[in-house]
Amino acid sequence: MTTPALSIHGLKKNFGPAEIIRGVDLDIAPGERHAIIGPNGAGKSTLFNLISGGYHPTSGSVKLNGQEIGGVKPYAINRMGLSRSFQVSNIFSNMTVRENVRCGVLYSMGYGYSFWRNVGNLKEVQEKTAEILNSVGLLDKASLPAALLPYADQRTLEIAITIAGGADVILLDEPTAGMSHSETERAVALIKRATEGKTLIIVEHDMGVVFGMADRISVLVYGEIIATGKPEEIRGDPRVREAYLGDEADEHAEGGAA
Amino acid sequence: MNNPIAQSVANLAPTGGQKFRQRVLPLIILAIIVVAIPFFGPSRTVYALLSVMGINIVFALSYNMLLGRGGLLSFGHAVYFGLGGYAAMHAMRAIEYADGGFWAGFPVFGLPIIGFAGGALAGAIIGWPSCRRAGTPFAMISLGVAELIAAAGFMFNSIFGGEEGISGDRMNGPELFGLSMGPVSDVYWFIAFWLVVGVGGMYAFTRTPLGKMSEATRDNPERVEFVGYDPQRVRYLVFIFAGAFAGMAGGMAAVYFEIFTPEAVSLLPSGFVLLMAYIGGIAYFAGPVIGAIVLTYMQSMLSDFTEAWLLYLGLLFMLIVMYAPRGLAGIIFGVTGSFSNGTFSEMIGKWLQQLAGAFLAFLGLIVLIEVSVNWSNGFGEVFEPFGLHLTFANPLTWVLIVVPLALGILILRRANRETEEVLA
Amino acid sequence: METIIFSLLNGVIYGLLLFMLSSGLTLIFSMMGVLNFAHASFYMLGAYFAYTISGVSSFWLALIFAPILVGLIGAAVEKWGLRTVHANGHVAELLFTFGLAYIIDEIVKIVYGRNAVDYRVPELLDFPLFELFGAQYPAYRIFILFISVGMLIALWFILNRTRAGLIIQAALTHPHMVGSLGHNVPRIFMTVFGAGCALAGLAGVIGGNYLVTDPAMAVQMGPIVFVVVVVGGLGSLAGAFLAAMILGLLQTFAVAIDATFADIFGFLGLSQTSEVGSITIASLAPMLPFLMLVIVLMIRPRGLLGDREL
Amino acid sequence: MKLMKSAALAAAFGFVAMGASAETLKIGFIDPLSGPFGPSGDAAMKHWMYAAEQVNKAGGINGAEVEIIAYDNKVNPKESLIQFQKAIDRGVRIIAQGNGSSVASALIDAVDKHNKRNPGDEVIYLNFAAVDPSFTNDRCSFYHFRFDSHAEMKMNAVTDWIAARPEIKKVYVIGQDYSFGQANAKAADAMIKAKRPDIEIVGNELHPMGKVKDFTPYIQKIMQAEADAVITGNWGADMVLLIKAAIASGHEVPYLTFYGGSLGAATAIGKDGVGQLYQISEVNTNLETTPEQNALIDGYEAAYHDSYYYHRVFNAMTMLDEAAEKAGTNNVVEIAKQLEGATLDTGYGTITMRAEDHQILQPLFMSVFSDNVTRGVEGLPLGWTSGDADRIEADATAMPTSCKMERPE
Repeated sequence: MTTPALSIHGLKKNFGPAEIIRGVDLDIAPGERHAIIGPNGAGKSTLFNLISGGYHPTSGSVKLNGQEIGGVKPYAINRMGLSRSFQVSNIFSNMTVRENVRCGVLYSMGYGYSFWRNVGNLKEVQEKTAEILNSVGLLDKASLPAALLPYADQRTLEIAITIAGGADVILLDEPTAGMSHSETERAVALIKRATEGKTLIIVEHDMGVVFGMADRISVLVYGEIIATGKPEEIRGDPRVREAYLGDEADEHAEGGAA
Repeated sequence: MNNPIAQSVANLAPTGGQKFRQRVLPLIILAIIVVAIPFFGPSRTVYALLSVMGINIVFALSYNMLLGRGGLLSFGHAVYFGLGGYAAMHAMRAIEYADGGFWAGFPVFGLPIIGFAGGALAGAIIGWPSCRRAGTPFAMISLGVAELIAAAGFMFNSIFGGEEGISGDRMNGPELFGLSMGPVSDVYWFIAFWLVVGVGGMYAFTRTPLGKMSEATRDNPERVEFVGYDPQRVRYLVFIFAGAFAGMAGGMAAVYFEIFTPEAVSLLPSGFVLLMAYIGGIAYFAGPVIGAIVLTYMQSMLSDFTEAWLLYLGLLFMLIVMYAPRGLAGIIFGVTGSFSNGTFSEMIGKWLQQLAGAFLAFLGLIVLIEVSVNWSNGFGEVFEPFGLHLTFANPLTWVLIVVPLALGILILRRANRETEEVLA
Repeated sequence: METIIFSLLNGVIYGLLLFMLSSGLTLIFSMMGVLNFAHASFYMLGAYFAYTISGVSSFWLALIFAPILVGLIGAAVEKWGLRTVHANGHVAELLFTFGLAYIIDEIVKIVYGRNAVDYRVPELLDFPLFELFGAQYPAYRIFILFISVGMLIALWFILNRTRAGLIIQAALTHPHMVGSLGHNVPRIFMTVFGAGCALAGLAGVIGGNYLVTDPAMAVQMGPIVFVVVVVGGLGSLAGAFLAAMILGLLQTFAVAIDATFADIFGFLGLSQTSEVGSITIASLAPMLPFLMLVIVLMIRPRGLLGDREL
Repeated sequence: MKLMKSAALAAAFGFVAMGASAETLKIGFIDPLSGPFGPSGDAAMKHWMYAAEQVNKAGGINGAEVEIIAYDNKVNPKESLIQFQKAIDRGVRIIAQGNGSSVASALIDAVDKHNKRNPGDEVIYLNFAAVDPSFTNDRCSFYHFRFDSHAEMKMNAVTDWIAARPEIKKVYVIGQDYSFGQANAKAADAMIKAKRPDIEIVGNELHPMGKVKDFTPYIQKIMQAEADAVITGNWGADMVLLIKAAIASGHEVPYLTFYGGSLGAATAIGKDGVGQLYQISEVNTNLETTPEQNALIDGYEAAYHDSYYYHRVFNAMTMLDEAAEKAGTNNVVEIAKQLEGATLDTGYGTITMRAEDHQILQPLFMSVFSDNVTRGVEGLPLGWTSGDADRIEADATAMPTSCKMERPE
């Protein structure tokens, strides 16, 4: 078997006395599209933060292409080829769309912290930026300030920044949250196209999206993965149904506070 | 560019003409103004003011690399101005007493380079612990460091020269461009040269990958981490550059004043550079330039008219913070912007109202402040504009205070209410 | 021995004065996130108002009314000034108070003149209370001690035993929660800001005659107050108390040490006559707070007892 | 103020250089008029203006009316240099400055450089309060005249006073930790050892300037050292707080200060300082003197509602007047030549502008703060007084100088 793109073993995370991630094991093969689902408060975002460097694991290991990344700084993980998006749009709102994507491109093109070059004259950066803008369909809005974009376009821009650095492992955190049905369809098509040949890990609430896109699905409940498998296996798993439906009922009662 | 997509995005970017108008033209205009001034035969006062403005423009712009572009509020930026200036000052003395060797061949004209290096070094050392955090912790560390350096300024006489500082003579070493550096007009050319270099350099910096990422870090440090950048490293590098350009301004000041005293590293100039940048407008590159010009004039000339100039300065600052957070540049660009997008005719009525209101309110305030100041001094003098004899006992005084003030505020409120109605 | 006892007494009193001055800022800062640069200016106002009031009536009335007056001014500043800039973020608020400090200073100079005013200790307390190792100990210092401890108890009572206090405590630790509890947030902010300023005013009333009442007093006290608040930690009055005490004691004790750098680092070959070697610990005493500020922010950004980072 | 404003208006709007006119002799007063040191500069300015009024009443200097043009330098050396350029533009060729040795140092340098670079258009500098000894020693200049006794001379007078009092056995020296305080500390130590080897210097302390809020710990140290007298060069809040802390701790020994009489100090310290606070100065208003001098003091205090403090300003103005009349011209180089070695009989004795270093030699008085005075200060029933034994003659204040004066042809 080839080295998994991402390999998680015995991962735990405590916040004080509260155990949020209680031992996660997961291997994701290169090129796989993997979805993580689970009720609110299951620890999905925490898991993402542990993988991408936002949090330090309490114990356990996270390996990216065989290299340990648990506790490594986010920018270092990013440079190793892992990139993520955020649940709430996390873009550079004072910049134009083009500049936003360019921020995502710069480091990977080797321009890091350079202060002797004019960004306007970096031809390959311009080309790469244009290519990405084109691929996500934001080319005609490139000169708009990002803050003025409609919501769905901001979500698209979020994805564009995420893939801009050319990372081969992509983590998307609820990319279609808050989108209308038609917007969601377009977003799914975009994600499929943009992550062609890459490893994709996605957290999503919209089951249509999950089952339509994922090669495999993991179900995270109370900080543990209770099931991993192909979509049809998960659909039929009674434990999943129980955990999921039971919790969804609670969620309605609580009023859906995130 | 053989890639059609790249071609189309290139079209979206500003055209060559736009780039020229927005980026290169202002610099050329600046250079022309700077070159043209001496032909009007300015007096010593004008030369002095212009030179100090030049120094302060570079200083304020370097500050804005932190505050405006990097989102880092510093209360100790004068430390780098001062240390750079001291480095240049020591170098000037080395040139004066040089006996062959490196310094004998170093022109005084080039001292801002030494200042630049000194400021960068200081920034690199002090920035290392300071830049780990942004926001309030950064501001507080800068305050603490500034206090410590200011105290050290009075302790280490070999570096800072004690209370009287160290002085030198700029008329030494090899001459450059045929400038003896003696007369103020020679020094003017020196300041002008480095002003253009400094402004150009700092503008160019905003266009570099690091400059862009500094803005990105200001807006969203979290996201920056996830596109491969270490925000601490970005801040640290920007901090070094800000220190370096402040040091360059210090080097210019060393040559102009030929003296540096520990007061230069104290909290006062650090506060003053903050005022310059903020009043000018930190959101615009030109903002600190405007702020430096206005405040330098206020500092050196307004004190001739009124000893309450600090109060006026404070009031101006408060008004900007409360009602025009984009600063003087924001107001100016608001007006010029309305020409280009055709809203000028709609807005002009409101602006005139606001202007009239502000003018009246200001008039009342001036009478109040001036009469108060004269009353406070209490040595027989009263405020006597236009032959009026105003004291607190004179009812006319109160009329002149209350009527314009009330009228002005009323007009201002009306103007603002109208805009709100229009918006609603 | 004498040195230790004296330093202890003086350190505690200085620390209490510092705490009185900074407790208000801790409240304001923790809840509103506003690092009020003008806080020491309110301290100065307290002293000047007390001077005026005790001039026309008595010190005892000033003790009550001067802080109230300062508190009202503080509340007004919050309502008509700070609230306007609140939308522009914390930096704008910080700058607002920065400008406010400028203006209060200038107005005080116009109204009260630019020299010190003759605000002195009331006759009733102007006597040596006891003699310690040949030096007299003024009664007024012990009075400061009592007032500070009294304030400490009152503050503790209000925060722990009243409804308003409990809301404030909740807001201290969870500033974002207060709105969702259904309380009128602007009013709470105004009250806290006013109360914080009143505490600074009280410090001014009892500190102004103990030290000097002049227009420079705000500038002199300003940065120290920040040190107390930051070192103490966000949201922690106990932390502020601890920090004020440490600073008070540290400064008084350092003064009593005659050693120079050369004495301490002599083994490194530092000579007594060199510039660094001849610096004494005593002469560094007033710099210690800022050293502490920088070090705490670098290695422990949440302060001594703070519950969250700045 | 009025003079200053109208002139300033002209300068600001005209923006052109104006030559010196024959009818007026302009003195550029460059001192702080705003900010924390505003009061000191303001008081000095009033003295200069009153002195000018007196000279003008008597027909001016060589027929020219004296005009004081005030420039606010915010005690900032750099700002002072800008104001200096403004003053030159306005036709000022005589500048007066006092507050802050850092400013004085910058101005001496600037005046020298200006005179070197603009021959024929010289400027002279009347220093009335900056007391760094170096200004009339190794840094002396032909264009600089000091009308105040410098720090070492004052320390010399203080130590003379101590030496004459056998009851003083232990002395404590405390000062601000910067060049002035450090120089004082050294001078006090050397002078006392030379004059009274039996006196023990029980402490020589430097504290950071303007940072100490509570001096009680220092006072405790002084008390434990059992000092019989304390010498301090402290000024401003550092002086006031030190004395207040001493009073509060009941430390009743003489505190010999340089600046105990500075503006606002009497108010801040109050009646508790009586008999304990001393200052060394060229005057106190309760000294026995001529009716003319008394009339001058009364006239000044009535006109400006302010205490008479800068006696040396009147000395400077009178000596300037006499030197100019003697030279027969208002050309400042000629005036400077006449000022060298000039003497003046004042209400308190004869003073001399020593030719070799341009340092004034004047009698000094050790005055004590008292509640039994005819003339109070700052509107209080408190003031300064001294006896016959407290007078240090002008000759006795003289110190050797290392000055090597370079004179113009």
